[in-house]
Amino acid sequence: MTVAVDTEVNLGGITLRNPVLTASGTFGYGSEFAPFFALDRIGGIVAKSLTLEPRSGNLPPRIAETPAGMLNAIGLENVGVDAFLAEKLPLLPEGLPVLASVFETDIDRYAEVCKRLSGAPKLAGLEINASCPHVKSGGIEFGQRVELLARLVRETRRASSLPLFIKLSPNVTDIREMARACEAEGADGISLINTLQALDVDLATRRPALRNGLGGLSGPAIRPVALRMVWQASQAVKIPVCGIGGIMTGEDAVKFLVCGATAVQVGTANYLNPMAAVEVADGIERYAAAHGFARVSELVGTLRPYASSR
Amino acid sequence: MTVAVDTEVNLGGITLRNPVLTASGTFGYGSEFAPFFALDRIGGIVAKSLTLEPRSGNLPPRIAETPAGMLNAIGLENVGVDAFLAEKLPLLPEGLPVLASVFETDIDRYAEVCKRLSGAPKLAGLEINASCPHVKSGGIEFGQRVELLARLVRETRRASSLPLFIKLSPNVTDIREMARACEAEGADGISLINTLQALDVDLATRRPALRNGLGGLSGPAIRPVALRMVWQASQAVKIPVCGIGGIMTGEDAVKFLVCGATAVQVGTANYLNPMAAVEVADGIERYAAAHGFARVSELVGTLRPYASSR
Amino acid sequence: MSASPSPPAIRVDAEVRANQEEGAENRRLRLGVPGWPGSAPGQFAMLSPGSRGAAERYDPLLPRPMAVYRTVPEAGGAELEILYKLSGRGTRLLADARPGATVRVVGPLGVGFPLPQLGQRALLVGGGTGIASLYELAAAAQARGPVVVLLGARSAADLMGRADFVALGVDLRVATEDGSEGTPGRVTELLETALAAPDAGGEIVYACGPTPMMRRAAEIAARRECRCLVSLENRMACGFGVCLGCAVPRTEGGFALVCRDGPVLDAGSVRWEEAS
Amino acid sequence: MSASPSPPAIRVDAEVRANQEEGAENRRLRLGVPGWPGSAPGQFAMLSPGSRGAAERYDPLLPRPMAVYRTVPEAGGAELEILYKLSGRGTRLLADARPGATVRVVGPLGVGFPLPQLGQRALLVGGGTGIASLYELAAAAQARGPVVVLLGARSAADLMGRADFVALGVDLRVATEDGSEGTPGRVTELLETALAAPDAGGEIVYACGPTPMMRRAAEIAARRECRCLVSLENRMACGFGVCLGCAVPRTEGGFALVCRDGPVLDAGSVRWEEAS
Ligand SMILES: Cc1cc2nc3c(=O)[nH]c(=O)nc-3n(C[C@H](O)[C@H](O)[C@H](O)COP(=O)(O)OP(=O)(O)OC[C@H]3O[C@@H](n4cnc5c(N)ncnc54)[C@H](O)[C@@H]3O)c2cc1C
Ligand SMILES: Cc1cc2nc3c(=O)[nH]c(=O)nc-3n(C[C@H](O)[C@H](O)[C@H](O)COP(=O)(O)OP(=O)(O)OC[C@H]3O[C@@H](n4cnc5c(N)ncnc54)[C@H](O)[C@@H]3O)c2cc1C
Ligand SMILES: Cc1cc2nc3c(=O)[nH]c(=O)nc-3n(C[C@H](O)[C@H](O)[C@H](O)COP(=O)(O)O)c2cc1C
Ligand SMILES: Cc1cc2nc3c(=O)[nH]c(=O)nc-3n(C[C@H](O)[C@H](O)[C@H](O)COP(=O)(O)O)c2cc1C
Ligand code: FES
Ligand code: FES
Repeated sequence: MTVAVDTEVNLGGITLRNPVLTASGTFGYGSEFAPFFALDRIGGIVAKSLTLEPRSGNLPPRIAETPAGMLNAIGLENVGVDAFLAEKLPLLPEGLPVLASVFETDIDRYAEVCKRLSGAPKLAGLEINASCPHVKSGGIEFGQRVELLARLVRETRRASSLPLFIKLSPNVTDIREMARACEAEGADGISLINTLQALDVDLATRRPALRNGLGGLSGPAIRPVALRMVWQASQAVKIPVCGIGGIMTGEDAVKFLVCGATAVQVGTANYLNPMAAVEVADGIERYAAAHGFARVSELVGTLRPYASSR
Repeated sequence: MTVAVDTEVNLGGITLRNPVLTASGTFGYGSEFAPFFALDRIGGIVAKSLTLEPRSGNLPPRIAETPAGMLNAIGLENVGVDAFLAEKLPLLPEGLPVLASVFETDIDRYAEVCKRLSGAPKLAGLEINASCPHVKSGGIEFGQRVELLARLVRETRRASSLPLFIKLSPNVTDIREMARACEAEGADGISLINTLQALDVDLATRRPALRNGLGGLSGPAIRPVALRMVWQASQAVKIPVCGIGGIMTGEDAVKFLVCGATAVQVGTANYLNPMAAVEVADGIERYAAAHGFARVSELVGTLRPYASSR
Repeated sequence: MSASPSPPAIRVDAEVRANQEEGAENRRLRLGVPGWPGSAPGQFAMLSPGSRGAAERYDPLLPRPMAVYRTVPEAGGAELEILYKLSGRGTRLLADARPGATVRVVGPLGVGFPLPQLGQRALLVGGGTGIASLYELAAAAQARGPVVVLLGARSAADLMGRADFVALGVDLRVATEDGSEGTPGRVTELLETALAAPDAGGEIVYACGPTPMMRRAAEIAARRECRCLVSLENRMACGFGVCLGCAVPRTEGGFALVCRDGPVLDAGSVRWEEAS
Repeated sequence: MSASPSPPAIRVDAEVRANQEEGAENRRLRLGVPGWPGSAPGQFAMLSPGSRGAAERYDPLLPRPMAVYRTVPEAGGAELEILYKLSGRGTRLLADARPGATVRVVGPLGVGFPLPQLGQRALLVGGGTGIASLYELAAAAQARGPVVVLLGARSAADLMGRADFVALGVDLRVATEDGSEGTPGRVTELLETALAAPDAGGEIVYACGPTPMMRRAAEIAARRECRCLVSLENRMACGFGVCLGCAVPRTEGGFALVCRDGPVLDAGSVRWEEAS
């Protein structure tokens, strides 16, 4: 039995026409996809992470393929916050929710980027990428130490009144603890997961597959880990969770909603299929219709654990 | 140029004819594979993890397929330490190194299982599965808290003079810290990785794909994460590392050796191909021969990071 | 009255000889399997749909259990017939395999059906893909006594292997849910009718199909005090007793492994409430 | 003298019309591509070898960049020809695709070759799979001036597209490392000879092939003060400028994106020491 479906969701104060955003670093600054589909067919865009100054990234090779996944170590390459505001943001259509993503190497610089972004007319919100190595802590990621993460959220919260989302690192013992710290410091939502830290070897040369050595694993391979973390985090906090990790189809996205995500982000799938985000949005709607849900938002958190679950 | 290759390796005092073991829980108690190949063609066997008493496991469904991986939540199902010694161990051929794997819910019971195993004539060593939830700590795994892990190693070390390997959980922020704790407490080696904690959803019922809810992710999907952890751990400690995670072919195994593993364990691959372990052993030898290594052990730790690696 | 002895399993690359459509979503796969040691009725094999082709691929990862529908011995091995239904990714990719392609086979696996006692009437109840487990049993049981085969499907087009059973010359009765062939309704109703006949008594019942169907068949047989054997279709990773993934809870406590202790189990030994 | 204008890219499921062997490990794929908007010489497309078949599969995950070898416009689209070599898993799985199968295509992508000035002699240097990037350039350059095509391979059997270049009527010279065809040695030696000829001067050089070959061609051209354009074959995930995976370091600092700023780049703009 098919019903008309209301796809709108509210993500921490931002109204999205459907729950599909694009993940930071996988959708450029958005306009690259304009040849493939009308951007307002998706819920919104999270742009490539920005630093205070423009930065160039790592030497190649920067990417490698793995079973049902890919590795990347792009480095901090981006146009910088000012060029983003001046040159990239204006290219995006009116009315499309755009979140700017921020990463930096110390907390003051994170806060400064947030401050500059807060004046922008078109921005719907900020996403703080906490997977960046904290230089002063010898390479540990901000998102890997709960005190560091709490301070990062506090200072970026203070720097901006835009809706604030914290994108967590999955390379932690307990994601719930990290989610709770974000909630306690006033974040409007959390996004997860970022890539899993990983490594591959080129057997012809016995060098790492990436020049950087370590890289981040993304794609369908990591989806079951992402679903676990989204489920754990959404049980631990009341603020909304945005689910990310290996989403290729509408069904994959529905799994995240069922596990408690209010919205999702499509990442690696955009590379293999520039229409992926639209197809995911359509697929969610189809699933909702086929299963008698009048509103997509009613799918959120509907996971029914078995009674005798241990 | 092809050379004759010496495949023997020394794993923490145990001599293996080649560096390929089978991973706990994926090779039964060994004799199940006798129809497929002569067991002494591989380096050794790690048997299914044992508890003090026989235990039956979780209700079905216990397994599910994921992209390039699988989820499992078998539960603690095993025949118990006494039946293993009386009925299973005698079925294995003389001269084949067999490691018994141990898991329990508190440290005293771990130690007791180790004690009972230590008398057995045929055992080459023990592997402590630290991925078991510590009941008193509310479900956190022994391998997820460094103090708990250190105590576990200390007590099992005291309980047995057999070569002692600790199998680490990958669900941690920093695997190096865990590896160092094992070394400090006198372990003879570490094995990693166990499965990544994960979840999948059955969209027909919106239930978890496994009755248990959470499960462990294994298979090629996790290999890049395993390689990263093996590389990090082998940099952090001097005791040997046994590499595990998604090994399907000889080339996959060589990647682990290159990253610093002294030996490897083949897990999920045994299910799809009961000849997998032998084929992996042959493949390692072929790679060594083709690349001019007279000894397989010379491949260990040969990863050459790029000079300009960040 | 125990199961026929099982030859040891082999692992081998089989060659696809044919992979034909048979009705809507049913397919018949014919494989040339070098070294196939033969199998007992009710045994199965693991088939890898994923790795087939010019390079290994690990999505999908796991092999699929499939009943040995029929085997024809030949020099150096056997031709294996598999009847399957397009249901998920695994079977759809299997259907992609063209003649000449390679499919990895591990088998024969499991413990098959105990045969009827001499002269005992056998009632075989098959639904959906479960029908594929029953053909060799029907052939073997015919040598021991009268055989009634009851087959069920949603509609005539979904029915597997019908013509083969007709050719065997067994007493064949069909039920379809939409009434497009045979009696309208469920196959378990045919079983009820057969066991209610005045000449009924002392039969042995074999059932393979969806879990609710087998459970119902077991209840009907129990009420008539007939022995009932079921062949379960659980999810499997290995097929030979090492992953413990296929466990089914037993009435007496603990679990049976469908791949090693089954797939054929005594219906009374299964704790049906928690069997999936 | 800038590159021809590039039509906007599309994403479309193309139908395999042929997928033939051409010499040892070379293959020629012909695709029917609905809506193909045409392309400029040197542009490429992303082809997904992995998802093809009855169900989506994510191993291998990423599409592969392939030069548009040749296009034949037709009603509602075009026939695309791709020349490729079996090197890894991606290309081997592509070779599995039979007529009737589907391959996902995203393209046309990238910035192609600037054409020679009117009357300017063009030297096209192709090695290995790089040859596939040069055919449409050769055809277009012929309309503007004399064209010399220098092709290199390990042996005659490895040489791609030879007959097509012969049919174009260009001045074709071949070098093979084993001497099985043309001059024994490397294709860059042919370039050196061509530029050392008494009538040489003012040429434009185009090179596509393995990185060391392009680097060497660039040096030779620079020594003769000829402009040299190279078409790079970096690893790519997206092909349209959003993953930043295909970056190549520039002499002036920072990176160019091979998929968006290239694949054709001025040889002098590439910091060759760190280009792979
Ligand atoms: C001993 C035995 C013999 C069998 N014989 C046959 C046979 O002869 N012919 C035949 O067609 N099939 C047979 N099956 C079933 C077959 O193995 C497949 O599991 C089934 O066809 C699913 O198809 P798939 O692989 O395409 O599904 P998948 O690719 O796994 O996907 C289909 C969907 O079904 C779900 N699923 C898969 N397997 C199961 C399961 N066992 N129980 C519940 N849900 C599941 C998945 O979660 C998925 O959502 C047999 C099974 C067993 C155990
Ligand atoms: C713009 C462009 C146009 C191209 N045009 C053609 C063409 O017309 N015909 C053609 O045959 N090829 C072409 N290529 C190369 C092609 O895309 C494949 O990368 C290459 O053939 C590798 O084959 P594969 O996918 O089978 O390798 P894989 O499946 O990736 O495996 C083969 C091995 O090669 C390695 N590898 C893969 N890609 C690269 C790379 N780019 N550099 C270094 N190592 C790599 C992998 O690590 C792996 O070990 C082009 C590339 C680019 C960027
Ligand atoms: C090439 C690449 C670049 C990425 N860059 C960023 C980035 O700049 N900021 C960020 O927060 N996440 C970045 N990510 C992570 C993705 O946004 C996403 O969290 C991750 O890839 C998991 O989702 P997926 O499996 O759908 O790709 C990047 C991922 C990839 C593959
Ligand atoms: C079904 C299943 C059961 C397992 N049981 C155990 C176990 O009893 N003890 C243990 O230490 N590891 C167990 N493991 C983990 C494996 O030994 C191995 O560490 C993990 O699967 C990763 O390797 P792989 O990707 O090669 O399978 C099990 C894994 C699977 C898939
Ligand atoms: S399928 Fe692995 S134990 Fe039965
Ligand atoms: S291939 Fe993705 S940016 Fe060039």
